[in-house]
Amino acid sequence: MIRRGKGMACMWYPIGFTVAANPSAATVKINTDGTATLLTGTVETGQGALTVLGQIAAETLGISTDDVHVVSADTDSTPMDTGAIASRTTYVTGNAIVRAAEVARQILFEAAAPLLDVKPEQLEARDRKIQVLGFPSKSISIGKVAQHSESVIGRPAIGSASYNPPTVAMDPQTGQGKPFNTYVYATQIAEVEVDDETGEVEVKKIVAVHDCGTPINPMLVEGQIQGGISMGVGFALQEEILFKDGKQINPNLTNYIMPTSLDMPEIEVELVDNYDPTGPFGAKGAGEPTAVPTAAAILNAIHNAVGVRITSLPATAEKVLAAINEQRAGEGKAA
Amino acid sequence: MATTVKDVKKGAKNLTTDKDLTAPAVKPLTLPKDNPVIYPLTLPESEARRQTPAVGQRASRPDGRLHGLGQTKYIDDLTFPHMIFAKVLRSEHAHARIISIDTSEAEAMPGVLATLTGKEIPVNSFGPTLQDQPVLADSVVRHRGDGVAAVAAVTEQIAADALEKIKVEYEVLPAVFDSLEALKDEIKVHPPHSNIYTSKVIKKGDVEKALAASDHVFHRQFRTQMVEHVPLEPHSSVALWDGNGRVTIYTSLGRITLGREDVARTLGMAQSKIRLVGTIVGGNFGGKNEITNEPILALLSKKTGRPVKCTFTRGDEFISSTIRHPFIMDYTSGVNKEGKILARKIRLVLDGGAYCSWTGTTIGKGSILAPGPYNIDNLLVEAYAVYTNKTTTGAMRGFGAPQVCFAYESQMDDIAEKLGMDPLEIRLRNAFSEGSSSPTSQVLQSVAVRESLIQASERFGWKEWTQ
Amino acid sequence: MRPFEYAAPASAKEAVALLAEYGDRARPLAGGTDLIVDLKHAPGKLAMLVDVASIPEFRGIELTDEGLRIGSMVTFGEIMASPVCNELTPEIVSASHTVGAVQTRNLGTIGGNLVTCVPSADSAPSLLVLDAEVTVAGSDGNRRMPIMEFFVGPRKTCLQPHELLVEIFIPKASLGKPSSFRKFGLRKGQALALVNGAGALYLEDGKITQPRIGLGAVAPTPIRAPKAEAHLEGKTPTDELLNEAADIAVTECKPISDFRASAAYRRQLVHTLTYRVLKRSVQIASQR
Amino acid sequence: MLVQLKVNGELRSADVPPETTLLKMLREHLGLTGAKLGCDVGDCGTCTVIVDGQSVNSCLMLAAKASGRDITTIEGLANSADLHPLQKSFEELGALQCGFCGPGMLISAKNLLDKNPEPTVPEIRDALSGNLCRCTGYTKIIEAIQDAGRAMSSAGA
Repeated sequence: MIRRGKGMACMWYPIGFTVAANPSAATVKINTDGTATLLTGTVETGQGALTVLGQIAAETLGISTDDVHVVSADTDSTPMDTGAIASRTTYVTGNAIVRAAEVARQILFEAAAPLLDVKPEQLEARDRKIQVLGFPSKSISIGKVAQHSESVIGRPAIGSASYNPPTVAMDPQTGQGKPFNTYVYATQIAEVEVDDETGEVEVKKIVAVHDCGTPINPMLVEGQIQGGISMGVGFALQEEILFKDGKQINPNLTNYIMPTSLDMPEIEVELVDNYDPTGPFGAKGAGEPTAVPTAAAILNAIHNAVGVRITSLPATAEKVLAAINEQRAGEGKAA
Repeated sequence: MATTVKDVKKGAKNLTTDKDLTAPAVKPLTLPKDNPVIYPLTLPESEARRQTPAVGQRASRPDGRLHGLGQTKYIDDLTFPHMIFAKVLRSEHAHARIISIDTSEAEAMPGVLATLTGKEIPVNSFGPTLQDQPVLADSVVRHRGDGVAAVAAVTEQIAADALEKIKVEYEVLPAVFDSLEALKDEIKVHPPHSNIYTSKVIKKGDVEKALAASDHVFHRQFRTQMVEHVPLEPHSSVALWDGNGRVTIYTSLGRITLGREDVARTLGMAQSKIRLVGTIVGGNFGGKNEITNEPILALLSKKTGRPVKCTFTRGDEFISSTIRHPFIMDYTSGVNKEGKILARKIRLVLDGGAYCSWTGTTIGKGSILAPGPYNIDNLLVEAYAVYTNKTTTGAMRGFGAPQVCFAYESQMDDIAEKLGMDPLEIRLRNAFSEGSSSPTSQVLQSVAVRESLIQASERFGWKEWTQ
Repeated sequence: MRPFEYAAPASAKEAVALLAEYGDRARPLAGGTDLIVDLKHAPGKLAMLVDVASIPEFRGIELTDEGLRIGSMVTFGEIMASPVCNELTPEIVSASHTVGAVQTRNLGTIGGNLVTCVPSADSAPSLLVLDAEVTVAGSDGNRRMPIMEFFVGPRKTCLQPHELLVEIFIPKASLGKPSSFRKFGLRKGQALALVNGAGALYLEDGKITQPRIGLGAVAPTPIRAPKAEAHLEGKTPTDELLNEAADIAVTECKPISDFRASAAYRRQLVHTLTYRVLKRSVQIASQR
Repeated sequence: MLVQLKVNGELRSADVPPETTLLKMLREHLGLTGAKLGCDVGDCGTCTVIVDGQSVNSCLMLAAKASGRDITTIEGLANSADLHPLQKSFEELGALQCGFCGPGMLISAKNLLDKNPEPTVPEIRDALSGNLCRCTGYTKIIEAIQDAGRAMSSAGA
C-alpha cells in the first residue's frame, strides 16, 4: 500500500571560512567605450559565479551585465581569490568587486565633476551615465567620461581592492567567538510516498524557501536550489560509498546510486525577501545551503508516512521496510 | 565566440554613444553551405543581460550559450602538440609500508617516456590545514586511493598497461576502518600521532543542570554515510614545462590561486614560475578544491619535455579524490512542557579518512551548526575527527551541515510528536530571530529562519495537507 | 581498450566460421553495452571481435502462423517501437523499457541480454512466462530449444563458443496472453534489478489456467516458479490464493546477499512482486 | 582501419585502430570535443550522439560499428543563421550550470523532440534518464525542453 507523508526541515548556514582568513581581490577596468573588464581569480565551477560577479560590477558602475567582460582563472593575470568554496563567492568576491569598482568609478566621478560643474560626491553612475544626484538630466555617458579621463586627463579608470569577512577567533575551551560574518537560512518541505510492502520511497515534491539576502540573479539562485535538492535526495535515499576491507566496492555510476531525472521530484522554489547590509547590494550566498535541509525533510516525511524513524542514512528501501516490519512486529507483541 | 568577433569589430571605431552600443556589431557572415562546423556568429544578447540596474536581473550566462553549442572547452578537451598521457598506480592495501617500488620494467616498455615515484617529489606533502598527505606515497600507504607511482606514455592505454608492470612490495599493516574503533587509538593511521587529529568544543550555559530541569529529555544517535561529489567532469589537468623552467598547468581545480601555492610548495619552486589556468570546472561541489595530480604532471613534463595530461577515470574519481565525512551524532535535548528547548548536548564523531584535507572547516561548521537555528541557552557540543584507513574525506557542499541538520531536524520532529505539537509550531517556538545569540554567542543579523518556515508552509499548504 | 581485430561478417554462417577459427580468442559483439565495458577492464587479450549485430538472419520482428519471431539482434528500442510487440507482447515491451536508458536501449539487443545470462536480465522473465523458444546457430546448423534450457548457470548459457543465438520465438498460444512484468531496483532510472519478474495466465470460466511465474535476480539464472504455478492451476484467483502462490514462489528462489540487497529483502520483494504481477495478470484477464 | 562517417552532414574519415570507440574517434581524430567522456561505461550519458536517428552512448560503440552511418553531435545542432530552439531555451532558462552534461543532454532532448514534438514531463524524464546531471536537479532542463518543444511546434504550425 502506498502511504503519503509530509516533512519539514529548516537550517542555517554560514558564508565563508570558519574564522580563517578567506580573502578575495578584484580589479575592475572601465574601458573608454563605457564597458568594463573585471579580473577575478575565482573559477567558474558551474554555478554561474562569473555572471553574478559581472552583475555586481555592472551594478556598481551603472552599466548592464552584458557591458562587463569577466576574466578569470589564470594565476598570471588575475588577482588572488580563495576560490569557489564555502558559498563565499557572491559575498566575499562580490564585496571585493564592489570595492574595486567603486575605486574605478571614483576616477570617473572626479573626471566628470568639472565637466558637469558639480563636486564628485554629487554624482552617481546609472543607466550607463554619470549623472548628478537628484538632477539626473545633467549627465554624460560613462563612455565619454572614461574616454575623457583616460585620453585627456591621462587617468585611466581602474580600481583594485580586496575583502575578507571580519571574524573573531573562537575560544579554544568554549568555542565562543564570531566565526563568520553572516549566515543564510532556509526551510524545505518534502512530500513523499512510501510503499509499505517494498519500503520504496518516492519523493513527490519539495518546496524550498531560501534566504540568500538579495538575489543578484534569481534564475541562478533557483538553479542552485534545484541542484542542491538533487544532492539532498541522493543523500537521503540512495547514495553511499560501500567498503569491504577498506576497498570501495561500488566506485562507479552503475552501483553508486545518484538520482536520475526519473528519481527527482517536482521542485517549487521561493526566496525570502531579505537584505544583508554587509553583503554586496544586500546579497549573501546560495551554493551549499541548498543541499542541507533536503535529507532531513525527506526523513521526517517518511516518519510522517509510515511512522518509522530512520536514524542512519541513506534510507534505502530495504532499511525502510525493515523498520516497518519491526514496527509491525512490535505492534503485534503489544496486542 | 560571438563576443570576441563583436569586440574586435567594435574596436575599429570609437564608440562613445549609447546608441552605438545597441547597434549590431557585424553583418552576418555568409558561410559556404557545406561548412562543417556551423554556429551562428551573431546573436542578440538577451534583454536581461542588457538591462540596468544589473542586480536582480535573470541574466543569462555567456558560458551557458557555449555549453549549449558544445564549444566550452574543459581541460580534457584541450590538446597540445606532442602531448602524452599519465596514469597513477594506486595502493593495493588500505594500510601498508612500502618496502620497494620497481618501475624498471614499466620504463622499458615501448611508448613509456617516464615514471615518477614519491621520492622524486621535492616536498612530498600537501593539505589545506595539515600537510599530512603525500602527492605519491613513498613510505606508507594509508588508504586504497593513495598513489604510489606514475607513468607517462604516448597513449593512455600504454600508460595503463605500464602500471601493471610496476612492482611494489608492501608490508601489510593492521588497518582501522570504523571511526569509533579509530577513536580508541589502538591502530594508528599516522603514528605516533593520535587518530584524533582535530576536535572542537562549544560550551554555553550549564547543559547538565538544564537537562536535569527539563520536563522531557530526548536522546538518539544518528549516522550518515560516505558520499561522493560526482562531478560529471572527472578531475583533469595538463602540465607544460617550458624552456625557462616555468610550468603552466591547465587544471580543473576550483581554487587556482591557493592551488598554485600548494603546487609551488610541493615542487619547491617560486610561485612566479608556476601558472595555473582554469577553464570552467565541470562540477565541483567541494571535490575539486585540492590539488591532486598537478605536481606529478609538472614533474613528468619536466622529465619528458612534453605536455602531460591526466584525466581521472570514474574509478579514480571515487577512490582517490575526497568525499563527504560520515558523522556519528549523539543528540540529547531537554525540553519543557511548552516545547521550549532548554538544553542540547551533542557529540559528533567525524570519519576523517586517511588524511586531514578540509576536515578543519567541516568540524568547525559541523559543531557550530549542530544545535540548529534555535535559541538554546545551554549547549555542549563536542566533536572529534579521526583518521581511518579509508578514502580521504574533505570539502563537500555543506561541510558537515547536511549531516547535523538530519540529526537536529529529526529530533525536532521527535519532540513535536511527543508533545503533540505540530512540527511547524515546535520550530517557530524555538527558532532564531533578528538579534538572536548563536551557539558561539554571536549576535545574528539578517536572520530569516522564521520567515522561511512560514513562507514554505504557506506555499506547501502545510496546515491543509492531509494523508 | 587493448588492441583487437574487428570483423563484421555478412551471414550467420560466416560469423560461426570465424568464431570457430579463432576459438576462445574471439568474441561475438552485439550491441556492446556489456561487452565493450568488459573489454575496457579486461586483463586478457582478445584477438578478434566478430560484430554480428547487422547480420540479416538475426534481425527483424515478424509475425508468422506459428507465432512471433524476434531476431536476436533486435534492440530494446526497436521492440518498444514495434506495433506488433506492443499489441501482442506488451510485457516484453514493458520489460524492455526498464532496461538501462534510451541510449543503451538503442544499442542493446534482446539476444545480447539473454546471452550475457546475468540472473537479473530484464528480458528473461517475460520470455519465460510466454514459453518462448530460442534458435541457436552452430557449425552443424540451427537448433531450437525452450528458453529454460538456454540458461545453464550464472553468466552461462548452453551456447558453445562458436555458436550464436539467432532468434527468440514466442508461440502463437502465448501471444496476447494476459501478463505483467515488474522490476524492483535501487532507483527508477537506469535501475539494475534487485528482483524482476513476470506473471502470465489465462482465466477460463473464472479459473486460472496455464499460470506462469518467471523471476530474475533471485537464483543463479532466471527461473520459473513451478510449484507456485501448480498451486494456481484451475483455481479461482482470490487474493488469498495469489498470496499463497507468492509464498510458494519465495521458497523456490535462492537469492544471494550482496551490497545491493540482502537475501531476506529480496525474498520479501519476490513475494510482493509475485503477488502484484499475478494480480495484474488476473485483472487484465478479467477485462477480456 | 579506415572509418568513414557522415558527421553533421559532412563526410569525415579517419584511420583508427579497431578498438577505437566512436567517442574517441570524434574527439581525438575528428576534433569534435562536444561529446564528453564522463564514465566510459555508458552510465552518465555525456557522450550521447545520434546515429541514424537513434541516440546512443558513443563510448560503448566502436567507431567501426558506426562506419558509413549518419552521426549528429552537439556541434551539428545549430546552423549559421540561428541556434537550435533547444539551445535557445537552455540558454534563456539557465538550464545548464557546469555544462558538462549539456552536449549529451541536448542530444537526448533533440532525439526526444524528433520523435515526440510535445512531450509531457514524465516523457521528458524518461527520455533523460540516461543523462546524469549533478548541478541542476534536472528541473530547468525539463522546463527548457518543454519550452523548445512548444516553440518548435508553433513555428512548424
